[in-house]
Order: sequence, then C-alpha cells, then structure tokens
Amino acid sequence: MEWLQINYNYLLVIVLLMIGLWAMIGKNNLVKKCIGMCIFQNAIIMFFISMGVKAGSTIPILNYTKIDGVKTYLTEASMYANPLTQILMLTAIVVGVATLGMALTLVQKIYSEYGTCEEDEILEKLN
Amino acid sequence: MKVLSLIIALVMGALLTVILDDLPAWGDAQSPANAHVSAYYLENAYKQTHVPNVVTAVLADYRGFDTMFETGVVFVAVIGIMAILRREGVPKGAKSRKRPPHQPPDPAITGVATRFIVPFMQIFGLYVIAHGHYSPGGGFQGGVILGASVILMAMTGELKSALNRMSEDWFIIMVGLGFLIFAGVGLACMFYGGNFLDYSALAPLFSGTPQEAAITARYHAMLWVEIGVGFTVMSSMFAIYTYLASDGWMDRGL
Amino acid sequence: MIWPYDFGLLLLVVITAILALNLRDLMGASIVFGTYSFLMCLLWTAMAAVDVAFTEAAVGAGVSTVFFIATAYNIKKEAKD
Amino acid sequence: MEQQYPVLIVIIPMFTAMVLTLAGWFKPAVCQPLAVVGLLGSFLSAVATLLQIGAGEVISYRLGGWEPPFGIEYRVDSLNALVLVMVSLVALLVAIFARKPVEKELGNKISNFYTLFVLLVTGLLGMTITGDAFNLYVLLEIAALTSYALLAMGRGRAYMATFNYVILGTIGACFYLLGVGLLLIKTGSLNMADIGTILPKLVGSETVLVAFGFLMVGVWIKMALFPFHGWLPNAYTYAPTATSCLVAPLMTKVSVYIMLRIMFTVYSADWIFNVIQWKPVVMVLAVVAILMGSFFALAQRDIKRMLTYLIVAEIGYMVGGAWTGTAAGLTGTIYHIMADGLMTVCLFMVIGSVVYRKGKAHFESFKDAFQSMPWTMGALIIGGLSMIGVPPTCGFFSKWYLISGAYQSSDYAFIVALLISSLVNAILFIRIVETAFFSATPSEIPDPHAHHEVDYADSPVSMLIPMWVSALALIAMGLYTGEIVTRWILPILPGGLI
Repeated sequence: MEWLQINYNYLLVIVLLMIGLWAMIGKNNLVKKCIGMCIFQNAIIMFFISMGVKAGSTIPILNYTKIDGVKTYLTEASMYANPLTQILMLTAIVVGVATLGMALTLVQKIYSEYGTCEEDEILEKLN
Repeated sequence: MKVLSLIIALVMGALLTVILDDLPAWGDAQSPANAHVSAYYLENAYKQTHVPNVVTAVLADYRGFDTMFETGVVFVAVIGIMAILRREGVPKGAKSRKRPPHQPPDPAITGVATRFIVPFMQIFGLYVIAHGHYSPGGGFQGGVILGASVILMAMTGELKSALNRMSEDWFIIMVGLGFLIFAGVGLACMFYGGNFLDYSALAPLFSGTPQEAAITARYHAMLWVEIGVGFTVMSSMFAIYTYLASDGWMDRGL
Repeated sequence: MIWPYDFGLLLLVVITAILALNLRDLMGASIVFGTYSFLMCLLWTAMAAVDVAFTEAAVGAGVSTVFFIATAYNIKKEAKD
Repeated sequence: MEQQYPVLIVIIPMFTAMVLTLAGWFKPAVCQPLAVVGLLGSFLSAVATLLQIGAGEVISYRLGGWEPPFGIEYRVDSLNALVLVMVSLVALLVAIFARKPVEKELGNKISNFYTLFVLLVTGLLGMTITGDAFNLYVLLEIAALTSYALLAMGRGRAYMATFNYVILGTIGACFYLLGVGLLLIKTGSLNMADIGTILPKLVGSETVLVAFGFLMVGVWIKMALFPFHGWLPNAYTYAPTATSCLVAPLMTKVSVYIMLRIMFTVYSADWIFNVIQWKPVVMVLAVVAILMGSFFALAQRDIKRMLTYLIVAEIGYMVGGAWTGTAAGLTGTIYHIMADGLMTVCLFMVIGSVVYRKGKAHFESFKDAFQSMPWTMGALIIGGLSMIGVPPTCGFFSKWYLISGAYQSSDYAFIVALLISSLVNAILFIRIVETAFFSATPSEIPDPHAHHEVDYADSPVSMLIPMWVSALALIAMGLYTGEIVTRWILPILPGGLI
C-alpha cells in the first residue's frame, strides 16, 4: 500500500497510455482514434510532469526576500519544481495540437471522399 | 484488430509496470532528473538573464532553439492544413450536398456577450504575453488566448464578421511574420558576431557594463521572441479553426 | 499535496478518458474530452507545473475541443463504437 | 564565418520557407527558383562542413552560446556530415526536378508545396545534425507533419493512407519521446553525448533497457521495418510525384541514421552486443523484411508500388548490417544510407518522368519507352544496375561490405537473404527493360512499315538533368568508395565491434 501511495501517479500514466494506444489502433471511428491520440500524448506529458515533482516544492518562479529594501532572489534548487520537464512538455503540447489539427483535417477529407468515418466501411469501399 | 490492439496495449503496460520499482520515488528532490541539468537552471537562470520565471528563461533562452521549431510546428500545421483542405476555383454558392444546412446563429444573447468578452480576452492575452517574464504565461499561452478571442467571434457570429477583421491574407502574413521575428532575432545575434540565438551578442545595443548589457540584451530579446511566438500562434489557431469549421470553403463557421 | 483529493482527480481522469472514447455521439465525446483536458490541467497545477497547466487549459480544454467540435459538426455525428 | 557552417545548413532552408510563404502567397511563380537557391545554399554549407572535419574529429556548435548539457548543441562528426550532404543533395535535385510535375499535378498549390518541401528538408537536416535528444523529437515532428501534408496532397486513396501514417507516425514519435523520458529520469540529461557518458554507470538498470526498447520501436515504426511497415507502400504510392521523389529516399534513411546514433552514441556497442541479447531477434526481423519486401515487389504491376516494397527490403539491409556487430557490417550500413538515398531518388525520378509523360507507371506505360524516352531509360538502367549490385555502381560495394560483415559474424541467413534480394531485383529490372526494349508484339513484326513510329517525347530537360546527376553520382560514388570509406567512415566506427 505504501508503494501504491508513492507511485500511483506513474500507475495512472500507464493506464492512460494503455487506453490511448488501444484506442488509436483498435477503435473503428476515425475521430475516436484522434481522441485516443490526444489521450496518449497527454499521458506522456503527465509522465514527464510527474518525474519533475519535488516533495514540498513550489512553482518554478523564483521567490525573493527583501534585505534592506534590496530584492534578493532565492535560488536554491530544492525549493522549486523541475522547470526542465515543464518546458519539454510545453513544446510537446504544441506539437500535439498541431498533429491533432492535421489528423482532423484528414478525417474531414476522408469524409467528403467516402461519406463515412468508420474504418471498416471505408475499407469496404476501397475494395 | 481489436484483439491485436489490446495485446499491444497490455504488453506495453506490462513493460512499464515492471520498471516501476526501478524508477526514483515520486517527489524525490535528489533524483537524477531533478538534479543534473535542471538544478543548474534554477540556480543560474536569474543570474544570467534576470528573469524570475525560470520556465520562460529556459524556454526562450537556454532551449530557445526548441521553441523556435515549436513555432515552426504550428507554422507547418497551418500551411499543411491549408494545402490539404482549402478549396479553390469553386464558385461561392456551390456547397457540398453532404453538409448540414446552415442555420445563422441568433445573435441576441451570444452576440452581445461576445462583444463584451472579446476586448477583455484580448487585453488579458496581451498581458499574458508581456508579463511572461514574471508570471506563468508567455507567447504561446497569450497567443492561444488572442486566437481564441477571434475564434469566439467566428463561432457566435458569422465567420465572415471574423474574417472581416482578420482576413486570410492577414493571417498567412502573420503566421510567417511571427516565425520570422523569432528567427530574425536569432539571425541578428549572428550578425553581431555571436552564435545563432545567442542573445548576449546583442549587448552593444544596450547601455551599461558589458556584463549588464549582456543580461539586458537577453531579457529584451526574450520579450521579442515571445511576441513572435504570440503572432504565429494567434493567427495559426484562427487559421486552423477557419479551415476546419468551414471544411475548406471559407464561407461559414459552425 | 493532499493525496485523497489527488486520488479522486486521478480516478475522474480515467473515467472521463474511457467515457470520451465510448460515447456514440461525437459532439458529446468532444465535450467530455474537454473535461478530461481540464482535469489534467488541475492535476498539473497541483504538481506545481503552472505553465504547462495554463497551456493545457488554453489548448487542450479550449482550442482542441473547438477543433473536435468543428470536425464533428462537419461529419456524421453518430459513431459505431 | 567558418564556425557558422553547421547552423547555416539548417537555417538557410528555414528562412527560405518563411520567405516562400510570404512571397508565394502573392506570386507563386517565384517559389521554385527560391527553393532551389535556398537548398543550394544548404548543400554548399553541408559540403563545407564535411570538408572541415578531419579524421575522427567532432565539430560542436553551441546554439544560444550555452555550454552543452545546458543548452542545445549541434555535434557534427563525419557520419552526420555524410548524411547531411546526401540529404541536401537529394533535396536539391528533387527541387530542380519538381518544377514540371508540380505545375501539372498541384497547379493551384504551388507555394504551399514548396514551403512544405523546404520545411521537410529543414526537419530532416535538423534531425541529422542535432546532438540533443529532445530537439530531435521536435524536428522529427516537423518532418512528420510536413510529410503528412505533402503525402495527402495526392488524390483519392492518399487521404486514408496518410491517416494511417499519421496514427502510426504519432505512435512512433510518442514511443521515442517516452524513451527519452525514461532516459531523462535516470540520467537527468538530454544531450546525447552526455547521456552516453552517464549510461555506463547504470549497467543492469531495467529502465535503461526498456528505454532502449521504446526508442528502437519508435524509430523502427518511423523507418517501416518489417512488422511496422504497413503504412509505407500505400502512403508513398498515392502521393504526388514530386513528394514521393523527396520523401521516399530521405525519411527512411534519416531514421536509420537516428537508429545508429542511438545505438552507438547514446548507448554503446559493448552494451548492445554483450550485455543484452537482442541481436538474433533483430536479425530475424531484418531477414524477413528483406525477403518479404522482395517477394511483394515481384507481385506488383505498378512500378511505383514495386519500388516502395523495395524500400522495405532496403531497410532490412541497413538494420541487419548495423546489428551484425562487425566493423564491416556497420561500414556497409553507413555507406548504404548514402548509396540507397541516391539510388532511390534516381529510380523515383525515372518513374516520375514516366508518370509525367504517360500518366501511369504500369508495365504497359514502359512499352516502347526506349524509342520515346531514351535518356530516361538510360538513367533507369544505371539505377537498376546499382539496385542489383553490379560494379562499378555503389550498390555493389555496399552489398560487398554488408555480406563480408555478415560472414564475419556468421549470420548466414542474412547473406542468403541479401543474395535472394539481389536476384529478385535483377528479375524485376530485367522485366522492365524487356518491356521497354522488346515490347513489339509478334503480330506487328512482319510489317515493319506499318505505323509503328513512336513519338520521340523524352522528359523535359529540367527533369533529365537531376536524374542524370543522380545516376552519375551513383557511378562516381562507386569509383571513389575506397576514399569515402577510409577518410570518413572508418575513423568514426565505435569501439567494441568485431
């Protein structure tokens, strides 16, 4: 139980990764595949954020104290959450939305070509 | 396909579950991911750039090259979606049979509310871009908010009323321009003798001792970079929405 | 972090994810996906990743959902699974 | 100026893309010349960088001026530099070639096409040159998104094929990202060379092993190795001519390069061949990829589709060569990245010209092609000889190295697969040449004066020049094999190989 309390975030990541991957490959509707893709990417983002958490830390914007009216910023690393993983994931979110836009565009094109968004029906029409 | 996908997902889940024990404990401040490079950023970012929001400092400066290509990804998405979806040479009236009939929205409530909300959203977006050095936010978030304000106009009114304010010519120019501002700052650094995106090379433009001037240069260059990102993201979000919602016909929103 | 609160959020995230994938109505699925993104954003705020949470709120819960709705509006809204 | 060459390789095409968007929106006619100029600049910078590198040296370029583990770094050794020269050369040739086919097939989307084209090249060059694992991911996505858009500009079935590619490509990229995350959690760094120095201390860690698995599967999906190859033939077959000429030679080769980089820079040869025992499995995949690609190619009537299956087989060559764990096999793989890029582009340009003139690339389109398109068919013969592996073309030498590597590590199945594949290639190209030469049916022979005058309609000069440059490059590369290998490939082979 103690192990679960420590690592339940990673467990959630794994569950979401599995759901996303299953939906991307196994779902029949193309829009559902896109939703699966977003969930998959979100799970990876969650994984990166989880690895950057430090117990008892605050957001990575530096605090300061005033000594004789002069601002001194506190730069001790253990006070703040890990900025590196957050930056990587900002980029990953942007990449995710760009990919999503492209995928949905293709879904619309497929719909105007075949009149359906179900994979099995499209494959039937192709043959 | 269903069974195959389940098997693949389960195999991946099992692989990851096996290594759970090997990962550092959750919240461990001394784990390698939290110690090696990221500690350097937290300890030195303020000294070297005078930006208290370490995320902005790393995003726009230490890993600015990533951010430039992140802007590039959005740019690519706009151009790609335009290339695939935009329809040309089709008379305006010729609508596809498959599209649901268009019901013009009733502007009584939503239209009036939008008129109230949009200016505030845009001011907030500008604030988020400009204040990204000190608080959460920056070019990307602010750009999305600005883009969302235009999308809101297109959703509640006609797409035409939004396109009147931001026509296709404009958003294509702005998408390119934002990227060009970002990369142009990088190029200016090369022009002044530094490496690409080495903002401290811009120090001769600012006053103070060389050390201070370099820091000021980094601080200001980051703002310019964020503005560039804001331009691209704002116009690209609206552009993608326009093409998706009108299915490439550019005639109406939802 | 208060861990029962966190745990509840995690459960909700999984439930919304499964719901978004299994709703037949694509419009509904898009909205539930928006909820999922917003819950994710709450989780990340709790993990001290404010910038990421801000972006996710603007992009995931905002613009992505709008994209989904725009597509769902242009195609047949009933999904087979 | 000299120290700026590495970054110029990437940013010249990037700026070209931005200018193209703005200029092309108002005046599409300027696009193609601009793209050619930009890619020429990139090619010249790549050559300059290659010539700067001495034996075994590494050029490091700090982006933003920050020192390596903290900022992003470009690391160029002679392996990168060779791939960079190949990529930029192929891109330049295709940009010249693309003028007529693009005008014909994508008349109203010229500016979009060239913008995406140049950005795809930017992404590929950036992936090749970077020394940072996450920067590689971002550029991977740029290259992926541009290639989705370029492939989907085809008609009809292209959309569904591209959608499958989007789904699989995203899975591949996400697996790569997950692998990078697992490495980050163990080492705390993103710089490949830095990770490489930390990893030897983590021998026995399960996480590092699983990370390797995710990285490899991600890259294999991107390069379409055997069980993950499903998306490739459809996506490339239904794409516009100019797109398939660019994407087919480059995407898979750059992915192979990334695999080598992960295997030998991030991880080490010693760890891969002595600590973990994956070699038999990967060799089986490579052998199956070669055999299956070759046999499916035999079954095709559409020549473009046939070539896409040959690409799947060639991937098997390169993966197998790298995993033999011998110096000769790795030399063969690196040499084959270059050789295969040039061969594929040559053959795809030939097919593109035939499609341009005859509308289709079936066997029937090749009837009498020797009378009507002699120069095009000449390039086809050189490309085909190289694909079969006849000296003095470079295809022979890469096969020679691959086979001798496999012989040293006693992977006899791989040797047999290579020989079978060469045989199949020979059959395929002899069939095409036969159709092109002797297509007159017996009933027509008695009456030679009946109208069998074939119109002389060879490809336009703008398509013939790049085609013949690539064909001659195949021969030139074959003739200078010894120098290329001793000067650039041998010094960078990692230690720990047989």
